[in-house]
Amino acid sequence: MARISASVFTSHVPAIGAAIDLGKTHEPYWQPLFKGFEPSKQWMKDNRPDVIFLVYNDHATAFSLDLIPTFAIGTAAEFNPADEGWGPRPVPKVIGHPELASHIAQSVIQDDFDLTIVNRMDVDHGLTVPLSLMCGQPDAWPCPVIPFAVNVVQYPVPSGRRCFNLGRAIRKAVESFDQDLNVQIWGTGGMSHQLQGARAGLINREWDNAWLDKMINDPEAAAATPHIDYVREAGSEGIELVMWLIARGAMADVPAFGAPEGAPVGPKPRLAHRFYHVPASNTAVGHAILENQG
Amino acid sequence: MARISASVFTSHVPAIGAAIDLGKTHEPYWQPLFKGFEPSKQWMKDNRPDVIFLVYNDHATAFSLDLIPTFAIGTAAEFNPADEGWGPRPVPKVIGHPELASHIAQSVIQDDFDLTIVNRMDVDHGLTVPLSLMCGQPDAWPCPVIPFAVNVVQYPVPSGRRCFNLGRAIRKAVESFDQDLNVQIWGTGGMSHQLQGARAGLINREWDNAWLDKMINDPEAAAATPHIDYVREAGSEGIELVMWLIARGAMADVPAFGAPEGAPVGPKPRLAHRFYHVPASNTAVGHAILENQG
Amino acid sequence: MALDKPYQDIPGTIIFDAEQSRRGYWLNQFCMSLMKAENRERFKANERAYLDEWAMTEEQKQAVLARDLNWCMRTGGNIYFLAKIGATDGKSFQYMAATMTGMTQEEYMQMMLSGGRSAEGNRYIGEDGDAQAHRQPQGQSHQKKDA
Amino acid sequence: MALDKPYQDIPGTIIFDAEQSRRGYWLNQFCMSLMKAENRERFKANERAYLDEWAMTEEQKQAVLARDLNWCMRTGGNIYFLAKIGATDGKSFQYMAATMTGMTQEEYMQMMLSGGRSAEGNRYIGEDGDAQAHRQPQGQSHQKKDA
Ligand SMILES: [Fe+3]
Ligand SMILES: [Fe+3]
Repeated sequence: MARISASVFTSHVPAIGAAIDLGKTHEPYWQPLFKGFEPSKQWMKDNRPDVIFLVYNDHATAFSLDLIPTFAIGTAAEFNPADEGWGPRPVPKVIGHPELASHIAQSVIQDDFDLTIVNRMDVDHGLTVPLSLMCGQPDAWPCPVIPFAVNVVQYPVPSGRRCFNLGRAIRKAVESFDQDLNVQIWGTGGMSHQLQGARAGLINREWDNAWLDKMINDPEAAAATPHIDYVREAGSEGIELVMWLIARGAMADVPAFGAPEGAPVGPKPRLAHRFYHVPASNTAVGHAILENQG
Repeated sequence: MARISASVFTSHVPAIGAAIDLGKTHEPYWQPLFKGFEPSKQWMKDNRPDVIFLVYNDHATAFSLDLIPTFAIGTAAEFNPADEGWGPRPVPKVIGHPELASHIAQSVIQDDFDLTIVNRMDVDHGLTVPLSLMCGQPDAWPCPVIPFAVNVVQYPVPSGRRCFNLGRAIRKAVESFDQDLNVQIWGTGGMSHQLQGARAGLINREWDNAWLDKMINDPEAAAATPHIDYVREAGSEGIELVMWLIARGAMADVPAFGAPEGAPVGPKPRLAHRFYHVPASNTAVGHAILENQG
Repeated sequence: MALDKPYQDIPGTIIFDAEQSRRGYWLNQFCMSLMKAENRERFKANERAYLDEWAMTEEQKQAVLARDLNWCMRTGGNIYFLAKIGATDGKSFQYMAATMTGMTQEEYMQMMLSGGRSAEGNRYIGEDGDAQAHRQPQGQSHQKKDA
Repeated sequence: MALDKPYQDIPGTIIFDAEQSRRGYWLNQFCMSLMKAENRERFKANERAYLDEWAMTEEQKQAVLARDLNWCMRTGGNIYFLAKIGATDGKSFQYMAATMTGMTQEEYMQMMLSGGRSAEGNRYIGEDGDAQAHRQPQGQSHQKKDA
């Protein structure tokens, strides 16, 4: 049986990718940020998964306004890093896991999540920057990755509660896959940032950290955060945080999807690492690693 | 306030389109079928809606295996008839209703239906054949049409219950649109047919008519039909009937989405017309028109 | 995979699920390419050369060259995609359906005019309906070809 | 439309909803076309001619020619799409963000290094934070341009 061993949460700022690709990680501007991910890179080496289920959003790269899926799962054998206008990032191509991805798609569609199945898609910084932050600059990513894209660009985006419940359904799907796989689920994007208008550059350190506390310790409550709170408190692009709730909802301390009321849940996850830094370009960078226990 | 006045149900066999386009409707093979739609064409003239919300499926036309949305709503200003390999059908282009379509998308996504929003899409026989059957060969379709495509090609397809509940959410969305529009909702595809394998040509007249009875009189029960029953009893492509449940779920006698338990429902719809015919090429043709009362 | 596939006990029927879709990806994408007139011309000019441009298995290519739609489906083909091969050949859908049963198009059309294939004996593998494996091919098409 | 738009009371913020998306469709699709190098070259060679190939409103074209991103957004542009104009111009995202506030890139970068813009006074229209309409433009960029 496959199982989810841990969840990883991190912002996915494009400028971080550029800093890595251009060898600027030791510059004074970037050094504090990358220092915060040193323990994470070590953790990845010590806890190498068989598959990463990576929740992110596309930023007008693979999906234009021609077609906007609320939830899209990548079931292809591989995905190329996208050219976002400056040429593709010099990072390894992403190897998928078609069997597990299709299995998850099948399971969650039967649980009434109306996924779009994608077999051809380039992946942008939303997916590749978290991989770079956690894995550095290897010749190949350490394991297959299932891309899972969420619409957070055109409103209405899915609610925090919908995302949280989807995470629960994904866990159920993973646990019904009959190969013995160690799966990590990553939620990316956020934290506070606003990229537009006279309010561009908004950062709300207090709100971010309070939300992070809640996401870790009382995820049901974090899932109840209305959209308007993200926008008002954490900037228009802070809405990306709903994607973290997919990963959080898949952890063992949350009741499994479809489990009877009052069924026993697993223990609280262990917080292996937590980090927060301002700024990375226009954005506050939040990061946490949660390990399922026992 | 917009409101749903009626629902129309019909098969959407490509050969019917070809028969119309090639002027064969009076041939002995086709005459009984088109005779069955004479009352429907008159009914359309007498009950011209402002907008048709047309539920259908794409048949490897607009969507290849590159991308398969479970539910896709067309929000564009217009949609061209697709070239399915024999050139586009000589029918009018489809004028959309972007405002109502976007409104419905916004409402049902907030009700946890994970739609894909589509702004560029050609529409195939699944959408144009029902229009031809109901409207004949006009120079322009009588009103704007919102295309709503359901994946019934690659399993798992959405369950009958999911479709039925989506119909309920669509009704709620329509009724919260503040223009005064008369909206029809059409469910298309089916009835029994199998287009593949040694079992090709399967037709189950008894099952079809029993299901049609149920769909009309006890839609909750029809919505509970498991996928396997459609396939076993009505052929592999009989699964298209789940799309009829979206239209049926939007009618006034079904509790509105989110309505409190025991809230009053509207009266049973009036059956304005019902028709069944075998064969049209490989398929049993079923048809019904239901009018909301009062 | 531990997910149920309750649809595997139906005779003469292949459900196009995620596993079939994965298996048939390039076969179906090849079919999709036939939506474009210039690709149809190139395919007709040299079928084998055109097929070799696609990452299909040799078996899939053989199944296409043989126009054996049942074989195509066993290798992951989906009928809506495969129908584009028939369209390229100028064949009707009824012709294609007939070929999958072993009937001539005339035999198949007569079956449909008489109300279609009965579900009796064709609901479960192991019954004795005309779609069961032990009763294939059903019609005269095969004999004619050999004659 | 009778649906709630609770996000209209936030200063300096346009939420890209279905209505904005409809308004900005061709503007954003024009931006998307700049993902291809050959289109970037054609745009740079003759911006007006390239814009005239798209079904954009005259106002949208003027907003693009002026590189006024706030104006672009008012006409339906989305920042992720509009960013492709900046990429074509060889500008960083921080430069683009700065232009929307009236700050120079240096001023904007300093604001970010000091912890970013505060939410205080910027949560609701009618407060007195630096993102409120009556406090625009915020920086020296405008003066410089006029000098
Ligand atoms: Fe992002
Ligand atoms: Fe169909």
